[in-house]
Amino acid sequence: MALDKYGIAKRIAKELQDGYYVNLGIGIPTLVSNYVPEGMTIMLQSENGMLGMGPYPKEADIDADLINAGKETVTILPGGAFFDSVESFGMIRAGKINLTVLGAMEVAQNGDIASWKIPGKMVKGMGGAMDLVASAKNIIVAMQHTNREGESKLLPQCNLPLTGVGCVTKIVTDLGVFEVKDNAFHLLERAPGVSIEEIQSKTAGKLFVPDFVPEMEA
Amino acid sequence: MALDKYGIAKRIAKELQDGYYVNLGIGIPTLVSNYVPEGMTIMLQSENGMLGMGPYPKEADIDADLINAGKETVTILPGGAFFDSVESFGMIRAGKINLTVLGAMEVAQNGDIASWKIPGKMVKGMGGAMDLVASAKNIIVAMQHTNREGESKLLPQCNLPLTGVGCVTKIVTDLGVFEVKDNAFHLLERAPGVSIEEIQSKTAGKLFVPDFVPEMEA
Amino acid sequence: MNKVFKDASSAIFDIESGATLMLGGFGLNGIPENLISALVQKGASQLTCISNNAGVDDFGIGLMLKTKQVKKMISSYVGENKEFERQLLNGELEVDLIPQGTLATRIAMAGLGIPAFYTPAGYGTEVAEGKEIREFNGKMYLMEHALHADFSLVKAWKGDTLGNLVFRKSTRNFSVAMAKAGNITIAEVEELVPAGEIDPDDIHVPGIYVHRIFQGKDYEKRIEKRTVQL
Amino acid sequence: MNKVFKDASSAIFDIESGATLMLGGFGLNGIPENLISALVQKGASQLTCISNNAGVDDFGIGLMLKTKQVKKMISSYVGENKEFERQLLNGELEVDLIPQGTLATRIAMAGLGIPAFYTPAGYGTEVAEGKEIREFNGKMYLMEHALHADFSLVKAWKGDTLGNLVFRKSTRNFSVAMAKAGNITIAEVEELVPAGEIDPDDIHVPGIYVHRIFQGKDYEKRIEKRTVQL
Repeated sequence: MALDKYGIAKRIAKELQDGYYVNLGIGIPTLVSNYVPEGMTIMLQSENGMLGMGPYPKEADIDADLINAGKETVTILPGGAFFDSVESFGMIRAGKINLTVLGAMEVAQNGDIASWKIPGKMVKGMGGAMDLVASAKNIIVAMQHTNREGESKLLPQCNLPLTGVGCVTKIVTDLGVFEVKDNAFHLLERAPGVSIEEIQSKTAGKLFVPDFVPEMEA
Repeated sequence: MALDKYGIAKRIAKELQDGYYVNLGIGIPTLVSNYVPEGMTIMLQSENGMLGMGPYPKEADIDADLINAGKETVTILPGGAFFDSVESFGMIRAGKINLTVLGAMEVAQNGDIASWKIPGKMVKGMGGAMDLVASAKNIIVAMQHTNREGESKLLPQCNLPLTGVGCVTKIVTDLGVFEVKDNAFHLLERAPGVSIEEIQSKTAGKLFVPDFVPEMEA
Repeated sequence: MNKVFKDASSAIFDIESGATLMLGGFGLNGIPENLISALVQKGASQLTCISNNAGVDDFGIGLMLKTKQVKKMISSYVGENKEFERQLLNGELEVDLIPQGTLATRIAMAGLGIPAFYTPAGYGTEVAEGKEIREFNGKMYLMEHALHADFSLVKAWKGDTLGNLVFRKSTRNFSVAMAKAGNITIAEVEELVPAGEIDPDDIHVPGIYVHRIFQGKDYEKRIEKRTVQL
Repeated sequence: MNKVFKDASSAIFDIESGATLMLGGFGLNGIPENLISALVQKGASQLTCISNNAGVDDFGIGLMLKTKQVKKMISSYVGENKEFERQLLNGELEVDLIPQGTLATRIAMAGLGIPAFYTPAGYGTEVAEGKEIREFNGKMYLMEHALHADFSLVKAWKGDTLGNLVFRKSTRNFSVAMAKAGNITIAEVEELVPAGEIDPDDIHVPGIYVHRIFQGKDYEKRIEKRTVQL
């Protein structure tokens, strides 16, 4: 059975390590924060100027002066810090963020990513995505394996305008986990009950399938 | 009678305007702060990271955590602010300092200044002088008209290694006040009792003397 | 030295049509509410507005879009505004979209007196078109230039009569850098205190950058996405 | 996540001979006293030290010069130290003198992930030799590069267990930028408090930059020029 968005988030949470500073994009990536293993200290960065982002506030604790990069009301954990946008992107560019998780419209087998623009439709802007993908050393893309039309989002090359080049290191989709290297998607794990044949049929880019592909733990 | 160092500082203080942010170098420039006209608000910047520098502390108020760029214990005035060296030179480069006063070994008639190095002798380093002279819009040099050997410090061109090029706008020496423009020193005022002939004989660079040169107010 | 103004409209007396403005805030967080209202009332038009976002339809810069005072927006993300979309598609509005970190840093460089710098953001994308590309230590970068404004309009939590500013929580965002990048910087604050009341170790923007300051009023502080824990 | 160390010598366990170090402070103001003592005791040599000044003969980096642990100094002003002069004239010490603002900014750019930038400081002087020179808006600038270090050693007033730092008065100087520029940043603080005790609005250096922290002891805080009002 393919993973739902919670399953994708849960799988990505296994990539966390104690002491990591992590930037989670809007959507599925945000859900990863719900699956931090107990006893592990993870500091979430919100690129509008905060480290140590906490959960949504209780109704009584809502503070209009405290939002995250998705413009949602949030809280800050003990030991967190506020700073400005310049410092925020400074720490991103300087490689201080250990893990960046973000969504994508397309990923190419060489690690290129497209996520910000569909020509002819509305352009909302790239926000911080171009800075994040150009700077992070460890980028995981969280997305559905295919788009609404059923077309593969893992491609030989991106068709949409790029967000960044050669930067994606790993992809977690509803169907599996993929490492991006040597100009191919390397299948690392299958979602529970998903066949290699299904993954092959839905992956337009070059797919490397090793002899043994473990099924993801449920 | 030629000005002493207090007289030079006092004359420079006449260049102050209410609301000015001012950087005063070590030596004679520091003395300018003693002659701020009453009722005028001047904010002194110390490039190690402070605006609103106040006078030396009383013995009981000495704080080892509070020094100026000359490494002297000082105080901060109400409305002052602390910041780091990056921001300090940022405001200098961005032209936020209205007036910079510093000493010099030599000034050339084109506005070049030499102040940081005597080859063959000890090199102490340029400190913040090169940043200041390259950035300030309004630079006054406070110095003796001649060196210890009696040689003019106002020259056709500098002989010593430069601190900056074409940047000095005004000079106040023990003998007079000079504007630096059009590749010449323009005599604006004479020190009390100092003759134009004396100034001419002690100025090696091109000197422009207008028909009437007022004597400085005592 | 008097930097204190009575209110927003007196503080923007010399903002004329055609001016380039920076407006602080992220989304609706920490936006200069009073100054935007005064600009709408004054009616200066053909403005170039540098701001990370463009507000929503009926709040923030959205109010200035409604009155068609904005000729050009320079932003990183403008997806929250239908009127914006309409004007853009109709060709009534110019838009320059810039990666958020590049936008913040270009503004910061103006305040640091640095005319140009190199950043990796946008390399290999359409953002890089026409820009100088250069390799440092095996990685590719674009040259970007400092971004200046005629006026910077920011909103802080507390300020003093010499223009020192303190921000609260996530409202520092673009406002700190913008305050340092304006030829004239105008700050509105929730509380204006006498010089000396703010601890000089806690100041986020030293007064040297701030030319005018006033105590704002009637802050709505609208929340874009009210999310709560169940 | 444990960043807390027992003392200076345990925190510098992996600083070996040949390392490049940044040391915070301006003159003797805000220098990492405990870390310098530990380095002298450990005896790592052939060090490249980036610090605005070189201490005095018997305090600060002067102590490391005495023991000949320093191969090269990168500074803006070194005029307070006779041993320094002796070693320099004897060719025992390399020195790279950099304008103070350029030095501070090169360090800051490392922390901002910007590999190179343009500054006017030093144009037309010997500092400009061999550097790219470029005109922006009619003014001449030099290209300067970010400055990195294997280890940054800084001293703050207060710190918490997650590495957040707060400085007091003029001690912020080079330490804030250096804390952000080190591959490994080690901070000594006068008071180490649990995470959450420092107001997140008042933090000067967020803990993300600080890898190791410990509470220092026996601070001398020597004053270079004790000046008083009569």
